[in-house]
Amino acid sequence: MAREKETTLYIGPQHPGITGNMMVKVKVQGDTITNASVHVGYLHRAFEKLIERRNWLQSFTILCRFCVPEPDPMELTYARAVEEIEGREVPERAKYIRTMVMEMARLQSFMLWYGGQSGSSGLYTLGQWSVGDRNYLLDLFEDLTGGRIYHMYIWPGGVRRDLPKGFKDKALKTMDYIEKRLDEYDKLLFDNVIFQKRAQGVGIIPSDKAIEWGVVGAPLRGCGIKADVRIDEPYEAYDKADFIVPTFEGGDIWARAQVRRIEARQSISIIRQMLDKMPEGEVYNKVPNPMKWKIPAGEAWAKTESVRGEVGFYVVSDGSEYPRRVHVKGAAYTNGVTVTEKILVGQNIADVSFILNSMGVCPPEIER
Amino acid sequence: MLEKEQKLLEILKSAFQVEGKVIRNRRVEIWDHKEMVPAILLMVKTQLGYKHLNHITCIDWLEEGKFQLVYTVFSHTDKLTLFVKTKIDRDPAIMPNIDDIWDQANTYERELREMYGIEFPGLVGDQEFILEDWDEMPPMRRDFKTDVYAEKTFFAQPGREDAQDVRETITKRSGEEIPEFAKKYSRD
Amino acid sequence: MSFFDLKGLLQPLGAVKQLGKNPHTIKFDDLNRDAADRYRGLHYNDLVACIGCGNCSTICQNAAIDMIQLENIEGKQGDSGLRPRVDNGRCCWCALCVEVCPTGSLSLTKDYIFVSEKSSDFLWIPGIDNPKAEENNRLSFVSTTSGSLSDYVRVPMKEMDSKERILTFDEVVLGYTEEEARKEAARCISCGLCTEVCPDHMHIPEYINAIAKANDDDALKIIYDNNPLPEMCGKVCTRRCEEVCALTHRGVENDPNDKGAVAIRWLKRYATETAPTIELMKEIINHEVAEPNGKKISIIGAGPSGLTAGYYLALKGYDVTIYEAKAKGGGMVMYGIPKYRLPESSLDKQIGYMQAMGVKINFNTEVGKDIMFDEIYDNSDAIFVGIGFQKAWTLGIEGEEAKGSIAAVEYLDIINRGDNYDVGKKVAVIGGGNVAIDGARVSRRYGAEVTILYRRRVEDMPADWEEIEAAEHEGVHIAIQTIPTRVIKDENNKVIGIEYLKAEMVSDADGGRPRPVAIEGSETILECDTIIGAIGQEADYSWLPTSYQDKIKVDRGRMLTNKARQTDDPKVFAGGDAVNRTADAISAIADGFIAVKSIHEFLSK
Amino acid sequence: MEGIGLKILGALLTTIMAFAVGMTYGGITRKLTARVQNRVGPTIWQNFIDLVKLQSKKTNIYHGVMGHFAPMWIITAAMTVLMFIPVLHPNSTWYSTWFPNLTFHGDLIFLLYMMVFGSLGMALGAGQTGNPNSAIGVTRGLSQMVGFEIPFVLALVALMVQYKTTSIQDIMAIQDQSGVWMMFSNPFSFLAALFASLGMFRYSPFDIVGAPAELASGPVSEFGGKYLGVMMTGGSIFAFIKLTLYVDLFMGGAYSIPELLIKTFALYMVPVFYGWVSPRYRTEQAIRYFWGWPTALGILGVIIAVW
Amino acid sequence: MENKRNSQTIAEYIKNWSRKHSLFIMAYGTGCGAIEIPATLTSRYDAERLGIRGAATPRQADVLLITGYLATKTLKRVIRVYEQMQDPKYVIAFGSCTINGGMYYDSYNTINVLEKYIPVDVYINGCMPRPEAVIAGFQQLQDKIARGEADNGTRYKENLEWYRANQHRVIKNWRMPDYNW
Repeated sequence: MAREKETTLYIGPQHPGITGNMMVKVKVQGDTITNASVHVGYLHRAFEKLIERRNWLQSFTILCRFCVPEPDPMELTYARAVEEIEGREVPERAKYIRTMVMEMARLQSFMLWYGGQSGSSGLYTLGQWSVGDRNYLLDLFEDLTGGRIYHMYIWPGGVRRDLPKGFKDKALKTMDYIEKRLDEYDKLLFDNVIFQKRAQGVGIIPSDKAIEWGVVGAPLRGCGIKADVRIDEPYEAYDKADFIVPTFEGGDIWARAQVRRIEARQSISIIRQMLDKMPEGEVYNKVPNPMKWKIPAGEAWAKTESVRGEVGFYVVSDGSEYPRRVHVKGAAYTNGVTVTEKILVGQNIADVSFILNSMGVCPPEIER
Repeated sequence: MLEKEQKLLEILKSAFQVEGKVIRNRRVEIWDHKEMVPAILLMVKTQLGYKHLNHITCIDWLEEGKFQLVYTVFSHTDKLTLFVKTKIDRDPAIMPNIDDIWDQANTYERELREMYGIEFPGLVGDQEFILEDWDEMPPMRRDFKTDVYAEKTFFAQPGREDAQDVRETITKRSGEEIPEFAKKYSRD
Repeated sequence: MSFFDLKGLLQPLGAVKQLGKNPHTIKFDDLNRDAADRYRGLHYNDLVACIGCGNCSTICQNAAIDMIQLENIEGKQGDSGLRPRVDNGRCCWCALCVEVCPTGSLSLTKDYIFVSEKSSDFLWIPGIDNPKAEENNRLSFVSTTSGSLSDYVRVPMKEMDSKERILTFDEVVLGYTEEEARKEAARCISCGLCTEVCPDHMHIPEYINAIAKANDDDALKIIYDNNPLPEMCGKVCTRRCEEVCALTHRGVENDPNDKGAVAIRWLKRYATETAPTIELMKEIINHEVAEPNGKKISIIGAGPSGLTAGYYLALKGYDVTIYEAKAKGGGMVMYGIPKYRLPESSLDKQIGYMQAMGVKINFNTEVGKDIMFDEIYDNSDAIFVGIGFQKAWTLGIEGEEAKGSIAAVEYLDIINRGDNYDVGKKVAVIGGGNVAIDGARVSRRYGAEVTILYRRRVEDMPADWEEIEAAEHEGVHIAIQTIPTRVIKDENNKVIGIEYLKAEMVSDADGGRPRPVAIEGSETILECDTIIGAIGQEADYSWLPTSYQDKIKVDRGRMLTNKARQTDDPKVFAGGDAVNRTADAISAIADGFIAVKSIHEFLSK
Repeated sequence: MEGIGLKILGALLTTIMAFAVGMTYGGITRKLTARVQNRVGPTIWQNFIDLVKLQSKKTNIYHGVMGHFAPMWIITAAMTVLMFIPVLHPNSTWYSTWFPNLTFHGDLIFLLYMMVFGSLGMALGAGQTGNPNSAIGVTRGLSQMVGFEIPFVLALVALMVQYKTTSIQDIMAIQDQSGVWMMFSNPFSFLAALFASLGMFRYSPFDIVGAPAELASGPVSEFGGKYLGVMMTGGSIFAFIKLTLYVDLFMGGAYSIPELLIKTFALYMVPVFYGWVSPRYRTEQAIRYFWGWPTALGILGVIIAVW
Repeated sequence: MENKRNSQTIAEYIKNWSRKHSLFIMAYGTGCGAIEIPATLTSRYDAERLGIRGAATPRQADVLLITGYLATKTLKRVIRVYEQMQDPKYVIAFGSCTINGGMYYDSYNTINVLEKYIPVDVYINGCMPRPEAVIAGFQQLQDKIARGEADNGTRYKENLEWYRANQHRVIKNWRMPDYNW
């Protein structure tokens, strides 16, 4: 009826379907999107500016706030960049703990993703389950780090505290429970014919363009390209872990969801391996008095695989107590802005939120 | 050891007469003039397989009056990261536009334009990317003082005026007089 | 896409079986369950253990912690009297404040629910607002010594090997290298608690920070702001500052002596060593000398206090003349401290620098003998007396006048003049102060076997623990809890031994430190050739004509002054050992510095 | 038939009951949903509390005349339709005393139109607010209606053909006489209608009208406070109407209120069950769904009925 | 409970009771604290027991959650959302950032003291507040509503000029409609 008329729709910033505080402005003809532009900046806190006023250690507390659903990769990437410039060694045990924390962070983020992906399609039951079960993982984090969401646990030189007593048992028990639950999630989501219909063939990233567009993480693996920082440039104890990096063809939401489904199980497996193989020893190579801790001049680029893709930190030191520049390239930056803008064109408006969730858009990471 | 890295450096050196070095395994950096950067990037993208543009970073060397730009590109085949670095004048800051090579460079450059005031001739897109109605100097420039601005613009919760400085309390008690030139070494 | 997928329709219905399961929800009553054992909740502060160093306030990147004055908490030495208050409207619960707390008084608790309708409620004084947190076992994220970010272990000072050093009078301590100094300086948390204890109130955090920032010139400049003999202090200062250092509160593992204070003395020494020549010193310190103002000031004694007064007065444009009885300046520092601790060249350099800056020193001019006090008094606008203690106390035991029994001051004086003194094979040193240790270590360098007799325990010895340790390394034997009773001499009136009683420590009823009480019948005889008594010194006032004595009063060996170091005669100022009770070089320097101010004030009127 | 007073009282009672049952079913659904989602959930009276709250809100938005009018329209439509529905079986004593209302005057075709009436009011009101989400929501609602009306109408056609009447009373009476409920005599039509009911109740996967993640809350985006309260009331009554209609048409009606409650609740649980485990369809998928199996079943039902 | 009732009329008491037990929260995650909202609303903590549920649009919402810092760009939207909400409306402020700026006190793009821009009913401290604390905050709000003291919407209208002046200090370009509530 109104095929010719183009309406402009603002999805967000106040909208139940948006992932975080951002806005997608879409032009719609009928139900089909003809143009999409992602507007960010609603969460801009100027981290990179604030770090100019915070010294090397103080920065680590603020950096984890870059991405709320998954703060740990930020801590680790920063720590690794600083360690690279300074040449600081990290104790072996700390590496294992870091790897474990990283996978725990990924796992809890996957649980959140389950909630987001199903919730944006109207399947609220799964969201209630997975976000509720995620609390058991957060309890583990709480035992280990003392914080539920912002752990501030991994810092340059190692980790803050060793594992608490009884952690291993509790962690293994939680892993068993979550593994069991993941099967139930799969029955509800992946076996669901409606979900399959919604997800297949929607939000396609062409696999020949994916790299050029700057796609990273699960969306890239959903295009059949095997790229994962954990195997490309193994860091911490990943080279000692046995895991697979799944790839799926298709580049649609379904492929991305499948990638995540398998990766969530891989995370559990890596956590178990790390708990099993963890050597004894120190966990922290002490830094000097933080107020007078200087890093020799230099530049380093460190990257880490988060759930949303690779997180990179470009850290520059001018030899003083304060970082000269900490530039963060979050995974969501390209995934969530240019790539999303491109793949939204031609889609149904009903799928906007669905696609955003499958791309793992995390606005605080984009605008910092 | 470092063969791939050396080889890449050789190719680039012979093609563009750039300075550069292998930082460590999987990391190579080269330096060149700003005019050459698009050509280098185009060449590494089309001929060497460096198809993934990670990001563009700007570092403000206020003391030198220069901006340092770092283009980080990654090859999924070699698993190698190449940094193309250049220094440009701070004022006026103009840098060739590369969003015809990579589309996503458009957002990176828009951010740099907004945050550092670097102009990219031919760059399309909204002037505003992250900020809204910003009328001060580009905020990421080092001479912009965020704390001063925040104090000026936002309010602070009252009730904290009775805070005292430890060093001051002690000097008051002991009668010590810290000379002016030494105060910059006092704890802030 | 199959048109009819039965499995896809039915499989999800399995979710309905959750209806029969118990909800996962936490009951309302359990919502206030305990957080994890290391949860980072609200702050708690042990107000007694806290020293108000403010390190928490400094590390806080959110400027959340204020240091405030609380009722009932008074500042004292080593405690600023301030306590932290957390603005929960800023705090991010990173617990960095806990990690850097040097005393470990600050911790985070398991309590985290803090809800209010008023935004002004969120100022939180840890320890006042939750006084029972520790009793109720609510502490969760606590600071540990090993995990703390404060660095409790000092950079060890390199010394000459103990076997080598007893063969020579070369300096034992080798000094920090640049790297070591930077590292050690970085440990300082810049609280400044030390400055209050320092008699001279040197700007310790500032110069240490300057060293940490690799700005040695500024460090030297800051040091010279109120101490003209820093090189001497850097080598031999009694460094009370290090006793109150914020980092001493937790000690160092496996070392009862080393409390882990920042090596303030060694850092000062490092800073002064960066200017090895007088020219360089002049260039770096760059003190301006004011135009001569024509006023004349005389100073009696070129000891630390006299030199300090002389230097700063000269800078202010006064015509300063120092009268020194001996051939070299430095006083007790020159003649009472062995050269392996303070090389002569070092003192020469410092005094040479002062002379170069316009201080006139008349050596070998003893007041009362070579020049009369009257003359000085009449020719000067102001006089500063810094005569120090030269006369040693006697031991007060039978037979001490025997040959071979000598006071330590006298003994060191002989040695430092460059003369020799035959100590024989075995030496007994009586006393536990630095002078006693000096006497013992010097005797070791003459090849003697040395025993120190001290009344109390080793930990009670007033000497520096580093000195005691060094002496032990050099093979000095310390006989503790011994009370000498009698010198045993042979027919030639020559010492052959000393008799002492063993003592036991009796705790003091009034709560003071334990007293040694002799055990009856425990007489022991120690064979020795020389007895060196080092139990204290006093001043000699024979130079002071009686006509001045009603104005320049002396009470129990000390000159009486007001706070401005002014005697009852407004023209006469005094300082150093002869005035203050602490009897160390830094107090003397402080006296000199105070006198400068009061003389300047007095003469500017 | 003892005077107008009793009639009015009866009408009022019907309305109150419809409202109370609709609301309580909503509350029970919330509770059960919570249990499926592994949680405790609110009390079953939560919807009533919400309603009182909504009525206690100050509401002074002005979105034009239709903005004010729409909720009233909806509730009017709801009450009107209710009057034409035989709540209980005409043969039951309760019915003749309290619930005859206007049922003798309504037939199926009339009802079919009247039921759309409410949605129309909503559409007009939502259109007036100027909120694009509302507009899209209305479009979707109409599209979906086009979808589920086809199997529904087919089922009704089968019904009418089978019983050769358009009067609800007659249909109920015939079922009663034959002793076989429509749902057994023509299961295909019943299934078609049941599938259509999934769309009517707008639980997942057919909650595309107010899909929160897509359209905020769709047509009601701009309605808050009292308006929302009134709409909620209207919605509850409509739910009751649909359920009762289904019971009347396919399950032979109810002789007593407990029977009515059991039957309606059983029917109500079908979309709820399906909603727990289903993501949402896209609009065109939903229409395709309704035009697929349900329509085929409906046609089959008609064929059987004709045959 | 009785005391609270005595000062109110029965009608007021019933109104407040229903308001207290039915809180529709505005689904607007303005800052990082939003990450704990799903946790609070889902199975483990289940805030729906308290009558709390999400509302998709401001017209239907009672409670606006300011979950942490507000960037100036967001503040503009928040003010708009707040003004669209119907009385009585409540604001719960999460985390340190809303009280005195929190971590971002020196950032050029985040406001420091929320109550200068919109009135706040309850503050929940924490960075970020745990679900337990969030529920405690809601209980405090319920308490306040039951007392009949939660009437900040009116206060906002009465002091609109003061709030506007503060808002204009931050929002340089005011391109918003004025509401007639």
